[in-house]
This record gives sequence, C-alpha cells and structure tokens, in this order.
Amino acid sequence: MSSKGQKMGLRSWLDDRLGVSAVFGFLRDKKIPQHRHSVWYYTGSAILLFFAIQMITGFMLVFYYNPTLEGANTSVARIMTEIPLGWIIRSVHSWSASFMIAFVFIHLLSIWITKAYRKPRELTWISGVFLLLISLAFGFTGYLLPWDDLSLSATKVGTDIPRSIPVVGVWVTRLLRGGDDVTGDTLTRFFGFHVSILPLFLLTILAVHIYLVQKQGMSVPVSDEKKGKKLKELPFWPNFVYREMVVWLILTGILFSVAIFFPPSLEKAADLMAPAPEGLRPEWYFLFLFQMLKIFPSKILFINGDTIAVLLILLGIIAFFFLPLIDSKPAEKKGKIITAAAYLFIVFAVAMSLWSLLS
Amino acid sequence: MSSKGQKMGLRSWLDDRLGVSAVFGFLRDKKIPQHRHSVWYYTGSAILLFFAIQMITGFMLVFYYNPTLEGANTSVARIMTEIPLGWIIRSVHSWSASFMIAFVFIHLLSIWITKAYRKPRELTWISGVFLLLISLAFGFTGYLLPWDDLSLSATKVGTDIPRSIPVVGVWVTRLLRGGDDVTGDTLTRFFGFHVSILPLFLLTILAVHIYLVQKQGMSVPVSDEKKGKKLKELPFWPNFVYREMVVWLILTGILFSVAIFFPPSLEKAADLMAPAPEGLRPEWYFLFLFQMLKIFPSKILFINGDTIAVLLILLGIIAFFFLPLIDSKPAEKKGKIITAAAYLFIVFAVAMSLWSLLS
Amino acid sequence: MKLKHSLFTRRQFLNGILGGWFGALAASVLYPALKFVFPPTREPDQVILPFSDCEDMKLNTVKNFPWGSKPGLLKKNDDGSYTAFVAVCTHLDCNVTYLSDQRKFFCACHDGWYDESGTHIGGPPPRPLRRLILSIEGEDLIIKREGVE
Amino acid sequence: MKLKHSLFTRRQFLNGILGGWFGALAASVLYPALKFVFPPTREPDQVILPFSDCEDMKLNTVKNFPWGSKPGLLKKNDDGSYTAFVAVCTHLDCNVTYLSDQRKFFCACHDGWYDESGTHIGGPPPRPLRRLILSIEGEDLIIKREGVE
Repeated sequence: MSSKGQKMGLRSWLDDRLGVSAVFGFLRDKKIPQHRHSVWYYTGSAILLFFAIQMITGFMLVFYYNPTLEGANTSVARIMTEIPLGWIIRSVHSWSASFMIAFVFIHLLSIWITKAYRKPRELTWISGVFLLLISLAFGFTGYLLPWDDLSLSATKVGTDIPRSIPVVGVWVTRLLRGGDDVTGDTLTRFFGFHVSILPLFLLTILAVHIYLVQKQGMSVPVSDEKKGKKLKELPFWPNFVYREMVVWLILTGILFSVAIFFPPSLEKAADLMAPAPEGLRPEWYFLFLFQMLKIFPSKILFINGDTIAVLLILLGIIAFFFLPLIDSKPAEKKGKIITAAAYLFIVFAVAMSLWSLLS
Repeated sequence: MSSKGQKMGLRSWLDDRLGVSAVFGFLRDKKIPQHRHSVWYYTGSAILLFFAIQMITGFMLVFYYNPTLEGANTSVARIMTEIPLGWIIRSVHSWSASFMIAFVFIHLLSIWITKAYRKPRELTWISGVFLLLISLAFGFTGYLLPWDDLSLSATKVGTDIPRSIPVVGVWVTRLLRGGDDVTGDTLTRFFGFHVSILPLFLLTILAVHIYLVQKQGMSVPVSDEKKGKKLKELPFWPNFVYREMVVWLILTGILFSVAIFFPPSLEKAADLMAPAPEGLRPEWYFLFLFQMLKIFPSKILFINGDTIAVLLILLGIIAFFFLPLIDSKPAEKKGKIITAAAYLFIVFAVAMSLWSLLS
Repeated sequence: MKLKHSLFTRRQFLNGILGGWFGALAASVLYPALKFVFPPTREPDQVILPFSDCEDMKLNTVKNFPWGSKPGLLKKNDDGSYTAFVAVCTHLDCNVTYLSDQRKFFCACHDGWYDESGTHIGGPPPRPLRRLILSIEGEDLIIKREGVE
Repeated sequence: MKLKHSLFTRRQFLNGILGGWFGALAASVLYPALKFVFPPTREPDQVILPFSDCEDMKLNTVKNFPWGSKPGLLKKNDDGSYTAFVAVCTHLDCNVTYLSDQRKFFCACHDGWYDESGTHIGGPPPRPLRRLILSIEGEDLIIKREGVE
C-alpha cells in the first residue's frame, strides 16, 4: 500500500493541478495501424530525433562561434582544432542537418504519395510544408557561417535570387543581406536568424503540427483503406514507442559513425573581393534548384529568364503548399495524377541533382 | 446568408481540424473577479507586453551585435550612432528589460501577499519563480554584452559568486565563464545564453504557466473570499481585454518616453587587464544582493563569510521556490507570518538597495 | 446605446478611438523598425587610386580595387587605355574574374561569360558588366559611378 | 512470458538490453559534451619579461604584465627588490590596483584592501593576494607559478 499509495497520491496531486491525465490516457489508448506502408510512420520521430540533436549541438557551438567578418572562419577553425572534441560536435551538427532534411523530404513525399494530407489533415500538411521551408532556411543560413569561399558565393547567389521577383524581391534581398551587398552584416544577420529567430518559429509550428497529428490520428493509405477489412493495430505505448527507440538507436549509430569518419572540412576564410571559386555548389538539397537556374536561358521572349525561373519555383512551392486544396477528393478515392506528379518530382529532382554533380 | 454563412463555414472548417472552439468558448465564458485587489491582475499581461517588446527589439539588435572581444563594444557604438534609429531600439530594449523585471517582482509579491499560490496553484507559483530566475538570468547576461568596464567587473563578481558553493560551485563558475577566468569566451557564451538558450526555456515555461493560470482561474484574495458573499465579476472578453489594452497603451507610452529621453550610455570598451573601476554596481535588481555580499564579514568563526552569504541567498531562493509547500494552509485561512515576511523582504530589499546607492 | 444627435454609437466611438490609437502606435513603431532593419547602403560615388599604381600594368591585364563592399576591376586595354568595371556578374551577383589568355571575363558560379569589353556573350547573364567612368586628374585615377558629377 | 531454464522474463531481458544500450549511448554522448563545454583553461606556467623594461622602475611603484588572461603586477619594493602578484582580488575576482601614496593594494568592487606585501587588511577579502615567484636569468625576468620547477 504505502509506496504504491504514495505514488498514486503524487500522481493525483499532479493531475489535479496539471490536468495531464487526459494526455496520458490518450497516449495509452493510441493505436498505430499496421499495413505495408507503416514504415513511413517512423519518419516523423526520426525528424524529431535529428532536430533534438541539432538543438543540443547548436547550443554548444554557439558557445565558441563568432559571427563576424574577422572571427567567423577563425572561430570555426578553433572549434575544429583547439576546443576539446569540437570537431565531433561540429561534424554531428553538420551531418545531422543533412539527415534531418533528408527525412523531412521523405516524410513529406510519403504523405504526398499515400494522400495522407486529405481531409481532415489539410492544416497538418500546410504546417508541415512550413516546417520544411524553415528547415531549408536553417540549412541555408547555417551554410554561410563557416565563412569560406564556397559558402560566401552560395550565399551571394541564394540571396540574389529573390531580387528577380517583381516589386517585393529587392526588399527581400535587402532584408536577408542587411544592405545591397553581402557583407559582414549579412553574416551577423544570418547567425541571428539561425540561432535566435528560426528556432522560435520552428518550435511554435512544430508544436501545432504535433498537436494536429495527435488530434487527427494516423492516416491510413488509400490502397489499404478501401479493402474494407479492419486493419491490425499496434498500441502506441509501449509497442510502437519501443520500436521507435530501436530506430533512433540505429539512426544515432549511423549518424555518429558518419560524423566521426567524415567530418566536414573548412576552407580558408572567404574574401569579399576575390572572384567566385569554381565548383560552386550549394548544399545537396538545393542542387536541383541551382541546376535549374543554371540551365535557364537568359532571355525568354522579352522577359528575364531568371525572373521566369524564380516565378516557376515560387509557383511550385505555392502548389505544394496548397496541395490539399488542389486535390480535395475524399480520403478513400484514388488520385493517379497526384501520385504520378510525386514520382515525376522525384525523378526530376534526382536527375537535376545528378546532372549538377556530374557536370 | 452568403457572407455570414461563409464565415460560419470557414470557422467550422477550421474548428473541425484545429479543435480550437473549446479554447474560444473558454475565453468567452471566462470571468475576472472584481474586488479591491483586482489591480494586480493586470501585472501578468504587463509582463507579457514587455516580454514581447524584448523579443522584437532583441531580434533586431541581434542583426548588428558582435559577441566578440574586439567587436562587442564597437558594434554597440555602431548601433548607437550609425544604424538608423538604432539608439532607440537599444534604449527600448534596455528599459523594457527593467520594466519587465520590475513587473515580475510586483506580480510575485502581490501573489505572495494575497496568498494566491495556495492550493491548487502550487505549480503555478513554482513555474512563476522559474520565470523570475530566467528573467534575472536574461538581465545578468544582457548586462555584459556592451562590454564596458562596469559590465565586465559586474560579470567577474557575479560569475565568481557560485564558486563559494561547496563542490558544484566551481563547475558552475566554469560553465558560465567558459574557463577559469572571464575572457572573450565568456562574452560569446553569455550571448549564446541570452539570444538562443534562455528564450527557449522562458517560452516553454511561460506556456506551462499561462496554461495553469487559465486552467485554475483567477485566485481571490483571502480577505475578499471569506466575506462569503458573491463577488462582482467582469467578463474576460471583451471588458477585461479592453481594459488591459488601455493599460498596455499607457505602459508603452511611458516606456517609449523614458527610452527616448534617457537612452543608456556606452562607456569605453572593457580592458581585461585594467583595475576594477570605482562605483561598480550591478543592475538595480541585483543591488540588494550585491550590498549583502559587501557588508558580510570575511570570516564567521572558521568559515569563509562569502560561503555563508551565498548559502543564505540560496536558502532564501529555495524557500521562495517552495513557498506553497511551506505555507500549505487551505486557501481561505489567513497567514499573518507569511504576509509579514513579504513586507519584511520588501523593506530589507529597498533598504539594502538604497544603502548601496547612497554609499 | 446611441445618444440623441450623435452619429456614432458608443461602441463605434470607443472602437474608433482604440483602433486609431493602435494604428498610430503601430505606425510609429513600424517606422523605426523598418529603418533599422533596412539600413541605407551607400555605394561609393567615387574611388580614387594613385595613378602611379596602374601606370606600369601590362596590356590586357586587370587590377583589383575595392568598390565599396564589391570588387572593381581596372583593365588596361591593348591600346593602352583603361576601362573600369564593377566585377560582379549581372546574373546572380558572383564576383567575376578576367582570363587574359581568352580575353574574357568569367563567372564561375553559373558559367557566365563576357567579352573583353564586358558584353555578355555566353551563359545566363542578362546584361553586360557594369562600367565605371574613369578620369585622370594629376596623380590620381578617379573612378566614378555613372550619373555622378 | 518466461522460458524454461531462464533467469529473466522476456520483458526484463528486453528492458535490460534497451536500458543498457541507452545508458552506454548517453555516457558516450555526455563525455564529449562535457569536454566541449568545460574546456581546460591553462594558467601559464611562466611569463618571461625583458629585465631591461623593469630596471628603471621607481621604488614603490608597480608595472602591469599579462598573466594569462589575468593581469599581473610587478612591484619594486623600497629596498630595490621585486615582488610579483596576480592582481586579482581574492574576494570576488576583481582586478586590484596599487595606490603608491597609501602603500596599499585596493579593490574597488567591494572595498577590499591589502598592504604592500599583499596581506589582506580590510574589507571582505579572505586571503592575501596570490604571489608569483621571481627569478632573473641573464636578460630575462622569469615569473613562475608556485609549484612549477
């Protein structure tokens, strides 16, 4: 009685004040449907794992990194050589960013293909696309911070792209750069976005996203739903959580192995006056957009080619964003065009990336 | 029908997905009790106002501030002289910090004196004390950032204080300083705490705190509760919110006026090798602790005086923290000793602060 | 409640006052915020180089000089005259380099090419390189932005 | 489920494996994290000053020198001998200054006083100023931490 009674007493004391028994009850009763596409359910928690690693290693790197023209490259070099085990921390932060974005892509594509964004999950999808964009913004701002030749040129190109958008574009460029040109102010500003502003946005939208996922339950793919028979289900606690933990352990193992054996390099400090280096390439997840801009002709009829390319990309993002409103069929209907579009996008992105890598 | 019907349609569409009608319903039905201590109910939203101002101005300052030995003082000077209207932004950030902490003190003292922390609000109080400590940590880390002589010495003293705590103290000092001494690394680290780590902690605990306040409703002071008669009530929406807005407008007006007419100064850059300046003083909210350390004898019996002073302060914080467990009487009972302790604390803090200011 | 002879209800009046107040406040807050976030960037009106530094340049070579926060390139042409460019690609803002052997300017970011007079001849650049106006006054080589007297 | 001849249930076994795995992982993550967050700080073992710089100091004056990231003070005593201190107050780490006219070291932070030999004589400091060990070798004044050979 005594120990167990006390435990019950503390629990009910806490519950009287916090009212969390509803949450625990919900999680105890939560079921995960089992079918041949169940593997995609694990991508969400994998993203959370990598994001947590990003937060922790990011907090640590912030202790030594200097976001200034003079200090940026030197302080990264110091982290790599002088601070004990600093190279591992930086390597994990860098690799975990790539892993996280890869899983964000996989997560969204799996939802696209299984049509899980359909009613009532429209807002879940939209918040997810927001999270993708914020993750890409993290990657873009973080790429500049080591301040070497490649990252400087990539940032010059990346921040110049919005300029092609009529009217607002030039102001977006100025907001990003802190002026008309990329300077030390751009670096300081990118650091501010990376460590202070973007984390708050991401955490806020992430909270909404996770709330929505819980509220609406797991979606079942069209192909499995229309069979009509009842699907097998796995209790969320403890069965699914244990499986997730195994996935986390494996992913952490892979991440650390890669991070230890392939630490990112650090080139010499960027020079604002030097010509752009050859072999300029953004992070891999921007490669297909980069290649698209490269092959676009400079003029199409009378219009600047870049403007058209940028507007096309923008249009693509907007369409992606409003996918649940474009494909507003009921959840159980098939959607062959949407599925085809997803595969087409994958082929396009992979082909463009390979082209860029091999050329 | 059409426009209103569409509006209803959108609302129910959103509600089907977000499930926020419960929240709106709650806020629509929420009532604020009216009595002669109602004025303290406005301190909470005043804190939120100042915190929002801190976030916005902080995001802006981060665009230009350099957290390095060479850059800190120069970049603040640049913000003050070169960046358009930068001096106002810095002044508002600095003053709003003081206003916010003043209101946090008032908020907690009013709750202390009216015994609003009693059952079932124990966790609300404890989360509130956490928020106080985080706010003070914001103030302490922010004070160093302009990197002038006074702020350097204040930081040396402040980060040396934990060293008096047996066993763990020296590690706390090293964690704060990034080494055994205050150096440029300390500055970089304090910046990381100030702009990246503390905001996430504060927002998380703030969310819990606000949730708890809503869940438990407004507390009514002991003196008004035991009269037994039903109190007048004010609907939260729109009556109370409108009154809060008026309070916000007045406070914003005062803040901006003070910020414009009394911008904080900037002394010349700190020199790690220079002797401590005379007239060293921390921010006003640390004055009473500072004075306490100053007047403590160097040895009491065989023990280091500082160790005793620091342990006393720590004991005070812990007692403050667990106040609802120390005074666990039912909500309707009087508590003369607790009230007396509150007034005693106020008199002590004011007296010590004045002593420090006038000596 | 609507008073006799009043054009507004009390609610409208209060909403108007409060809304106007908020609007004015928001504008007075937004203005300094925007000023702060978008500081004016000044491209220099002119840059002065000592002419002696450029006199002994070989034909068909270039010399770097800082044009504000951007690089500038001073080119000595085959006839001994000088031309100055802002050495920034008109496509997406990368810094260009001059390849003496090919007599072309080259931007490595997206394979942009310009001929020796700065005209775009290959790749994505939509416009020629920006030219600056040169004059020699005494010992000084004065490089001006177009449109500056 | 408990197998025949097994000391554990399957649950115990799995919990043990998973828990041990997590524990090992946590430790292997915590170690580099702590190493990184608490880097070793090296106080210098010795500092070498050219003796010529200090030779012509007046009696009863001090000279600053950097002792790692802290200031050091080299004091010329009345008998012409030298003493070196770490010029940091033993109370709460503020830098002290030497007041020649009063023949005292003074810390402005909390009114701490030391006499000219570094002994604490007033205010909160609990210990005398830290002394460093001086030796002269040829042209060099060598200042060593106590305990360093």
